[in-house]
Amino acid sequence: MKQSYFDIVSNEALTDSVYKMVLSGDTSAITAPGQFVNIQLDGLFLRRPISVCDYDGSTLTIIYKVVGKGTEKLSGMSGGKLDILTGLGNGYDLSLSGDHPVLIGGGVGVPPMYNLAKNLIAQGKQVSVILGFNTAREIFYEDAFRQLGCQVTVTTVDGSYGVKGFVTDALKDMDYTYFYTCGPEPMLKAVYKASLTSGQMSFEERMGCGFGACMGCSCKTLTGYKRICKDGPVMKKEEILWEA
Amino acid sequence: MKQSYFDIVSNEALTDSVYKMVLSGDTSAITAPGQFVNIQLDGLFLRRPISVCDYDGSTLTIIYKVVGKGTEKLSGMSGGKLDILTGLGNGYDLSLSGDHPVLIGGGVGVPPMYNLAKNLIAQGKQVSVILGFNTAREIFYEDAFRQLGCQVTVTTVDGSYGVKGFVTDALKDMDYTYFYTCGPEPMLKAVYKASLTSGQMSFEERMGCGFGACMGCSCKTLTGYKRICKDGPVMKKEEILWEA
Amino acid sequence: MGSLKVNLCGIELSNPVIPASGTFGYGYEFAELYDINELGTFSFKGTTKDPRFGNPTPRIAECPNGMINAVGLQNPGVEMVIAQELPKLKQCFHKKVMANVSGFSVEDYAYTCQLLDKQEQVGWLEVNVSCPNVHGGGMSFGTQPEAAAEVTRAVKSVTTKPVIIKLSPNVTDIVSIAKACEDAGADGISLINTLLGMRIDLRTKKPVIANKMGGFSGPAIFPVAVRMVYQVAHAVNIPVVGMGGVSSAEDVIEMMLAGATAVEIGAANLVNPYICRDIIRDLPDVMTKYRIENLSDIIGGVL
Amino acid sequence: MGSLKVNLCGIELSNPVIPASGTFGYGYEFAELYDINELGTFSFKGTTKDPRFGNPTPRIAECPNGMINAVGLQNPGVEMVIAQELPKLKQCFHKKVMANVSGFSVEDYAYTCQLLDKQEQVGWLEVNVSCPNVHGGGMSFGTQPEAAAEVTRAVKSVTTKPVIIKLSPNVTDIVSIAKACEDAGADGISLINTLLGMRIDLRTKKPVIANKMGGFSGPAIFPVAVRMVYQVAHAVNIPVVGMGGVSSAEDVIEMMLAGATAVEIGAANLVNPYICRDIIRDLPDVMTKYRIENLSDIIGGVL
Repeated sequence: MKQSYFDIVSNEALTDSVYKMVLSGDTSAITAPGQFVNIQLDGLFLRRPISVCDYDGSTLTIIYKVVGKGTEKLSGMSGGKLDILTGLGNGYDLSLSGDHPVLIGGGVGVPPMYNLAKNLIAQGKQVSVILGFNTAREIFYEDAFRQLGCQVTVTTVDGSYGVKGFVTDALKDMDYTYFYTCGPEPMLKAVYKASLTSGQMSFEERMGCGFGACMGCSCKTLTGYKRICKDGPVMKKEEILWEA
Repeated sequence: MKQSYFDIVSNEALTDSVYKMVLSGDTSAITAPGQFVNIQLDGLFLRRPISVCDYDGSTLTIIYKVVGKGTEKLSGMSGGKLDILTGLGNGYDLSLSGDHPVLIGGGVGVPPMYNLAKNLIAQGKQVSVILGFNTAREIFYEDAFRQLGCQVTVTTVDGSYGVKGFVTDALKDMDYTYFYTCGPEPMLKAVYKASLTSGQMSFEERMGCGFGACMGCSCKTLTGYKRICKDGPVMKKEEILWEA
Repeated sequence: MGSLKVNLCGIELSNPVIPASGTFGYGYEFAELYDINELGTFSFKGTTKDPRFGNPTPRIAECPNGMINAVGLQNPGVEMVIAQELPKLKQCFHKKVMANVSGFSVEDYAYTCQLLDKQEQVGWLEVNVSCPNVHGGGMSFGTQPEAAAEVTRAVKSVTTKPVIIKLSPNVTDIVSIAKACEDAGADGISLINTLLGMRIDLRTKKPVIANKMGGFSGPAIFPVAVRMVYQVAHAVNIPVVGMGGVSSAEDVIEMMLAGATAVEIGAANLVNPYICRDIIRDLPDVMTKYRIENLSDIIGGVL
Repeated sequence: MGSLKVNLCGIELSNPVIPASGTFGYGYEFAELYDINELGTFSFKGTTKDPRFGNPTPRIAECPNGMINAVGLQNPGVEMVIAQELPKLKQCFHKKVMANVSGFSVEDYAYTCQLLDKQEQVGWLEVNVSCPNVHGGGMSFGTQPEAAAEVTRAVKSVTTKPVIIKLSPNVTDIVSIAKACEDAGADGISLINTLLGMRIDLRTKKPVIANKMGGFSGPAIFPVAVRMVYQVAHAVNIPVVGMGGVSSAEDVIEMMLAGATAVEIGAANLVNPYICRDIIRDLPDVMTKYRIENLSDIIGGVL
């Protein structure tokens, strides 16, 4: 973990409510796809955790949906500096992917799949991606994944684009060695049930600190109590314990 | 009273700790010299009351000393907008000045004397001004008053400039028809005692609202309880009741 | 568009927004700023049997997201309020006003309420048993169930107008005090009054407030207010007026979900004199955003 | 340059800055960020007799200038703390640590303290009789003088280490509780624990916190904390550890002027993990600004 200031390079709307912000600063603490950053915003007490979409030596890209005061404030920023904690969370373990893993992102669960896909492809893996949305106008980053060289399938619940239905409707006809997923909990549960291989899923929870100090985001797993912010947000399929 | 937004035109240091800020906006609610404005600042709950140094149809000039969080924040601003309540307080009554009044300002009590002097001179009065400071490097606005055509005397406690001593040391040799004063309470008390004529003095107190709603800045006078923010800040010599 | 109407102790309010006592004077000064008939009603400056100057100054301290005040019930006394303030108010306010009353003995409360009971302009008596800024009285009545009940009974015996008891949050068990007031005949409960707070000036090493401590209010106390409104509203069967740090239409709705029938706005008036008008104007859009048809439907609606 | 040293119950601290229990884990995680030996000491995660998962999530809510938590004393239980956490801590922290203890019965408290008493790393026992987030216990011990005194006596009988009782602010008369603890043999008092607060999500109409209510902390509660520290410090003759919204060197000095011998920093650690180190580094300049020679000189120095 590192605390540092990033400059806002750009902040553009990808859909009605989803924004992409590019920041420049010290990304040295970010060690794996699937990690998140925690952003301080004027007038708000707690930092706002947001997953890393992509990063390189000096650039950080986040994609976020406007859902509350924090993300609303963020969406209004066009420049200036942000106080950010970087390198939070465990991130995805790429070593288990096998040679043709599938990456499944739902809604704002799509962004962390991007840097993951980039890294897997760099390792010579053949990467399939399923992007799930409610409807056509909510879709973002389809082309970005194609440009990485992924085989992309888009699903929409209302069938207004791509495969009609849920990500699992696309998953069932697919051949894959492993899965990585991020998205709303109902989707994670569905993927958990429908998946034919082992895999990893990233979870969300309201956080206090985001770095393991406050026990605000604890959950129970088959391997004991975990802090989603520090021991997660990524969990292996084998350890997940769904609470009723 | 009016609530409106002003643009910061300039903000320059006059001394180590005293700043002059020029703002442009709607000054229509300001009706008399000696009134004050109440400024909202990000991250602070209560507005900060600051006396009006000068104003015209579209410009407001304030001079303030950095003493706490609010004025410190203000001193750091170089542009942008400020939410300001204007036209607060009663201000000075010019009709009683006689033909050669004396204006006595001590430290940050100097600014409200400026627009007062300007108005009195416009009415053809012969205006003497006594500006009291602790030491030479704290002096500001001496020339400004001269340029208005005032007869200016500066006093410094340590004698490093002008008359050595307090404003009352300069007052005692003067001939005047009336006095107007603003400054720290010990100075007001001294002027009250030393003055040979009637006059008006402007008081300071910690305020809640600044417009008469909260009774946060009440004081006792010979004519009953007064709210310094609404019934004051200017009181006539005759009504003042000094509490032990 | 849905309705903002609520019914407070048998009197209909066009909306639930009520400037809180001590932040709105006797109303007419705000009438210079906007038509105060837009308000549901307002609670006038805390009034006592005898005139009071209140506490020495400074009476005000800045805090993170709030303020401390120690005004100490400055008011001209009930006779003067009736003789001078209410007639002035009549010129600009045509609704029933909430009369806020404080005292130093049970007899004080009864005396003041009896006089205000005769005033046709007065719709409700809000009896403040929780002023933190006066000694030997005020808050002490609000910290013991029996004392609060005694004041309630005394006031009820001299008025036919709805009596709303205003409670202090500086207690271990606010529910027991609210229930004691209900059992003693209170028609409503309003809460929370200010939290007792203190600040020290690092330069002078003295308390910022001449009275040392004072009543802490503002957005900072909102979470405590929501909690206590929830606890009391779910324990009594009389209407609850919620207050404490409310400063937006969203806050009003959160208070009503917690159980408030109407909502008072205090400290926010001192920072933005137009805040109550603004909140009333914002409410319809915020209701639409959260799919609320009629405000009265959401009272105590927290799931 | 003057000294930052203070003496807390017979143990000298290089400075009065103490990360508060529940915001600093068992310390070693922060040791990855900076040398935690720079701290006066720290109070480790509230520890109970048996392991606890705590409350369901969400456990956290945002507030104006603060937050609500309802973690519910998640901890591995005292045996595991002694077997695993303390040895890990020993690797990176060479000072005496403050052991924070909670319980659900007087026997629980005594049992846990007895085991921690034997740990050479432990300098003080901070006995939390004020956790707002556990039912049938926790806070209830801290709301009645006799119950708090009983816990104090039970703990004192099993340890020779200084016992500091951590009090709840959710009470009518904190002084009576502090005095009861002092009379029962407490070596110090720490306060304030969190205020009980609540927030409601306007979208879901449900409380933001799964447990409905939780402990409200952060800069918002600072004025209440200063007031209670002042009241207690002027009523007892044992050291007071002040906490509640402290987030700057200025706040530390204000707390000490109010009567605190040492100062705990809680919620601020969650927003800025380096805050305690930063405050310690800022203190000398702020002391110079306010003409303070030695920090120990200003304890209770409010005029």
